[in-house]
Formats: sequence, C-alpha cells, structure tokens
Amino acid sequence: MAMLHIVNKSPFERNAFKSCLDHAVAGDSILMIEDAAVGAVDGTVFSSDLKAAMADKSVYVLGGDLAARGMSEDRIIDGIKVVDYAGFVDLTAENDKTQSWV
Amino acid sequence: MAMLHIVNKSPFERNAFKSCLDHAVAGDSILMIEDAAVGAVDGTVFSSDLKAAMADKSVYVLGGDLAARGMSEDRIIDGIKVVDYAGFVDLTAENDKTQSWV
Amino acid sequence: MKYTVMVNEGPYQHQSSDSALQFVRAALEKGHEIFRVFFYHDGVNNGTRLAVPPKDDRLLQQEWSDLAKEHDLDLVICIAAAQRRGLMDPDEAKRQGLDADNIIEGFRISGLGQLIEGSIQSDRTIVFGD
Amino acid sequence: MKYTVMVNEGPYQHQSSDSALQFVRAALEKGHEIFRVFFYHDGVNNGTRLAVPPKDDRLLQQEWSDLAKEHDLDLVICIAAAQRRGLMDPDEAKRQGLDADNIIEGFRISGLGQLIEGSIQSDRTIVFGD
Amino acid sequence: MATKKFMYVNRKAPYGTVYALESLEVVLIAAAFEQDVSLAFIDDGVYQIAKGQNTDGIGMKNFSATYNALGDYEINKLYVEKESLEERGLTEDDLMPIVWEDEDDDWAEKPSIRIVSRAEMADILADQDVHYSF
Amino acid sequence: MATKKFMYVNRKAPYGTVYALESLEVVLIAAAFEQDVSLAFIDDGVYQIAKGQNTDGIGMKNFSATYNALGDYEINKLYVEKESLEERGLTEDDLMPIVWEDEDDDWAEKPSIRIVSRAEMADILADQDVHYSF
Repeated sequence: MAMLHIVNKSPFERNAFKSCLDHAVAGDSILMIEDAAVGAVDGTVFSSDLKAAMADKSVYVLGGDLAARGMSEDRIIDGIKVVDYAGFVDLTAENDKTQSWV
Repeated sequence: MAMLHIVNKSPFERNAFKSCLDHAVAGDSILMIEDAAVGAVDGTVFSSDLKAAMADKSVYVLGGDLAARGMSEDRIIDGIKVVDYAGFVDLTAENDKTQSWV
Repeated sequence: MKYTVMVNEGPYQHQSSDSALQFVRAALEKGHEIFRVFFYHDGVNNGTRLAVPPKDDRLLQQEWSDLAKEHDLDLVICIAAAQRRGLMDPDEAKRQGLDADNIIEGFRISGLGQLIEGSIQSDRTIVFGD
Repeated sequence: MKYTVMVNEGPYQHQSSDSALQFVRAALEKGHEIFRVFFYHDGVNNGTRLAVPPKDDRLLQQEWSDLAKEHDLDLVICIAAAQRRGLMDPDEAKRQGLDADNIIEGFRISGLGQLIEGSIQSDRTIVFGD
Repeated sequence: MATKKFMYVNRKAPYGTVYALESLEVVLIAAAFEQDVSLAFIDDGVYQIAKGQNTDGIGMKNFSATYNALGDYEINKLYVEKESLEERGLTEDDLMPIVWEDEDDDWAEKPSIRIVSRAEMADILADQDVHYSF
Repeated sequence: MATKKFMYVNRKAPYGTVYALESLEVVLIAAAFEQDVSLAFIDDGVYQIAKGQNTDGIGMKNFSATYNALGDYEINKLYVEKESLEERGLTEDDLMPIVWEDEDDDWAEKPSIRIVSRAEMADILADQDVHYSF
C-alpha cells in the first residue's frame, strides 16, 4: 500500500514540503514538481531534511521543472532520481495511491 | 519616511511574514490582514519572532480577520493594536508608503 | 490504468493547469485511460473560449479543448465553482437570464458528484492545485 | 489623500478582492480619493458579468460594479492579463473575432501604463494579492 | 459500486482562500455516495474548525456552522493533528464541539473530532484510497 | 510629471506561478514613463534570473532572455539578496550576466546585478516611493 506524495511548492516558500516529509511513511515515494523542484538541489538550508527522509523513502524530481528554473542535474542530492512526465505517470501507476501536498 | 508593511500570509504556512520581519526597519509599522492575522496570537512558534520585531516597530492586526478565524483579542501578544478597515486606511495615510508582502 | 484528474487552478496564474495537461498527455501516450478531468475552484477558468491566442505563448484553454476532441476526453467543470466565477454554458446562461456564455468546446458543466464518481470508478485520482 | 489600488487575484479563490473592496469603501468613507483600481494577473476575473448571485453569499463582481457606479470609480482591467484569461469587452471581442464578451458595467480594459500612471498621480499605491 | 476510503486533507486557514469552503461543499456531496469519508485538519487547516468564528468585520459568509451538520450525513471522522494545534498555541478547547448521534447506541451524542499525533496522522493518511487536497 | 522611485519586489520562483513573467511585463511598460526603476530579487525570486533556464520539458515560454533586454530600457538596478542566494545553495555565478551600456562612459558594458546583504536590501526597500509586489 505504498503512496506517492506529489509536492509542487518550494520548500523555501511554504511549509507544504516539510509537512509532506513529516507525514510520509517508510516505503513511500516523493515526487517534486513545479516550484518544488528547487528542493532537489544539494547544499541548501533544506537539503539535510530531505536527505534524512531519503533513508527510507524514494525521492524523484521532474527534470523539466528542474531545468526550467536553471538548476542542472549535476547539482542535485545524490540518490534523487530525475524523471520526465512519462516517469511521473509510471510512479502514479506503481504506487497504490497518491497525495498532492498543495 | 516610515513604511507600512502589509502582511496577508500565515506565518506558519509561508515565509512571507518572516521575510517582512527581516526587511522592515526601525520605526516601520506592520499590519496583519487576512490569514496573517493568526500570527498575532501569543504562545505560538512564531510569537517570539514577532515580539522581537516589536522592540522598534509598531504592529497592528485587522480585527475582522482575527475574529473570522475564531481568535479572540484577549489572546494576542501584548502591544499589538487591533484596527478595523478605517484604521487600516489611517495607517496607509500616516505612513509615507506601503509594501505588501504577498 | 484508469485515471481521474482534478485541476484546481486557472490557466497561467499557477502551473497546475500546465502540469495537468502534460500529465494527461503522457498518460494517454502510455495507453492509460483518462476517465475524467474535473475542474474545480479557479480551475473552472480553464474552460473559457474568450481567451486570445498570444503571439508567442501557449493558449492553455485551446490546448485542453483540442486534446478533448482528439481523445474524446470528459472535461467537467464544477457548476457551483463556475457560477461564483462566471463560467457559463448556453443552457446555464439561459436559465440564469444572462445575455452571453463563454464555455469552449470540449468542456461540459456538471455537479460535484462527477468528481466523487470519477474517483470511485478510477484506479487513481491525481490532484493538481496551488 | 489620493490612492491607486492594485488587485492581483480573482474573486473568491483568495481574499484579496474582498480585502481591496473593504479597503476602498473605508477610504471613500473617510473622504479620500480613489484615483484608480487596477486589476492585474487573475484580478481581471473580478470584472465578469457572467457570475450568478449565490443564495447566501456576496457577489463580488457585482459589488465592485455597484461601488464604481455609486462613486464614479475608475476600475481598469489590464488588457494583456485579460487576453490570457478570457475577459473581454465588446470592442476587444469584436477586434479579436470572438462571438461574445463578458465584462460587467463599471470596468474598462486598458494597458499597464494605467497602473504606472496611477502610482505616479497618487499619494499611495496599495497592493492586494496572494 | 465499490466502497473506497476518501480522505479530505485540509491544510489551509479559512477565509484567506476559498479552499476550506469549497472542500466542505465536496464533503457534503460525497455523503450521498455512501463511501468511507474522513477529514484531516493539518497545519493551518485546524483554524477551519476553531470555535467563535465571526466574519462580520470582513463581509464574507461564515460557513463554520456547517461542520456541525456533518454528523447528520454520517460524516464523523474528523482527525485533528495535535502538533498542528500546539504550534499555533491552540488546544482542543479552541475547537468547535462537533458531534454526531450514534444510531446503534440509542442516538447517543459522540464527538466527531479525534485529536491524533503527527505519527498517527501519517498512518491514517497512509490507510486511505483517495486523497483530495485542499 | 514628478519622478518617483518604483521598486519591483520579486519573491517567487518563475514558471510555478505567473508573477515573474507578468512582473517583467510591467517593468517593460514602466520604462516609457521615465521614472526611477529598481528590481529586487528576494527569497525564491532569485531563481527568476538563474542562468541556463530551459523550459522544453514543461511546455511553457522561456522568458528569461528578456532580463537581458532591460539594459536597453535603461533599467539597470537589479538588487539580488546575498542571503537568499546562500540559503538556496547559489552564488552570483549561478545568475545570468545581465549588463547595460553606459552612455556616459563610452558605452562601456557594466553589470546590472548588484548583490546586496539582507540589511542593505532593507535600506534599499525603505528608500523607495512605490512598491509593486510580485
């Protein structure tokens, strides 16, 4: 019964991403889309929170949203997987359900 | 050249209120409207930040927005003044300019 | 897999409509079924035909309309949200005594039950919002 | 004191339109002048006449329209933002070859220069947004 | 039709945005579908069920009484996160006393609000089929 | 007409919302009014001028090149907050090299971007007449 959490808010602007991390359970997956993509970058004030969550959760970022904001893939946290929209669809199919942290 | 800062975001949801506090200068005034009104309540994780700002800034809350969210005036931080829309207008006239932290 | 997609913001102001459109396209390409797209809150504003094609940008309302035609999609606008915001089809405009309507081809206006039913019938419900 | 007020969100979704309306009323009551109210971003959606009066709630679009009539207010909708979102007056609709328009009485559509000019002419510019 | 577990996730304060009101409108319609309905109040969502809401000063409709009607529609699982309350200086006493009448227990009035910890909330969210986010 | 100091306060990431794009559209119109125009990039607003933006994957218009045109309109005061960059793991090297040509200095190319501290930004904001918030 794994869940895909979809986050679309910058972790620097809103508490939605933090709230997602606080409520996701072991084995869940987290996908960053839209403004949330900037949360994938390493060396930010948010990256330690995200790394801690990665201990027992899988984390993905939508490549198109990362590139749109000028962040190249080589600066994201090790272990975060970059997906395109086809990969986004696959994640929704592979997990039993999804929750959007709008 | 004093400025009125208008904040309309909950300090628990977004960084706008914190950013306002970080950028207001001594002698400025801060008015909480809409969802920001909940920031006036004492005993929250945000109240110490706001109290620190009150050392050299005046802080106001729109009473209608506070009441709409079920928060009575007797639980707000000492020193915060409650105004109505007429008081809101007065604040914009008394200060030389305004900035909205949307 | 069968999907119901919920779009809660209008075009342009937030990326939600863009993201939902890209998601629906990708799902269709993979052979999944889009049972319904339900437009709620400001999402109802995606269904207007009165937007003007920009010189150099996408016209989201038209893209939804075209996609609906191409794939026979069921694009449903919530009637209660639409009434607040001024999105009308000919029948509803007439019923309300209004002198115009603004819905674009490919969308229809209906009740919130369509959302619940969509989620019951579908394997997945995906929400795009602010 | 002379004010220009900027409204950046549509009706209902965010409180901005309500707050701006209450502010403008209070300013007028105190004898201040509202030089202009400029509607930008989704704020353009405040100017539709196709919204339906709810049974038990305010109809914001009508309240703006009524206030404009009562106080001869200048309510300006940004044309670029309006074109993206589908808010049209009869002239613009005709020019674009559209079969309908949806602007409500009391609003007019014009360019962004009206905002800048408003801020230059006014003592205060107040922004209401998300 | 199959029965699914529907969760309404409410994370925003009322009135500043329309989400709280329009979330409630979905919940009321959902009642007719005989599904398993729960509501979660997390983060600023807890203000939606704060007691004493008075909108006279802002010209908006006060819809808070509607939460009291949910029991009549057999919607009686309102999960409220303890940590969200605490961070905002609130306790259960600040919430409306929302109740429902238990048909199977001689129509006894029972509380609909269940205060849960963040960890419990995570498990409750994980146990649902459909998540509507407002 | 009197000359006023106009400040465009940009605090949000591009593409996730329309504010960055429509802010820029106001700035371009403002150029015709011969006012004193400044732009501030604070919080997530710093991503608006990040270099290498590529929107191919999301189907939206890439408008970042427009910032390079601002110099032609004599808009050359783009204040970027140092702390906002640092919190996001960014440095000045991550920003587009936006420049303007100084007519009074033999059209020498000069940087439009000025990195300032949070305290300096507060003073700059305090020194304006009109604040547009995006």
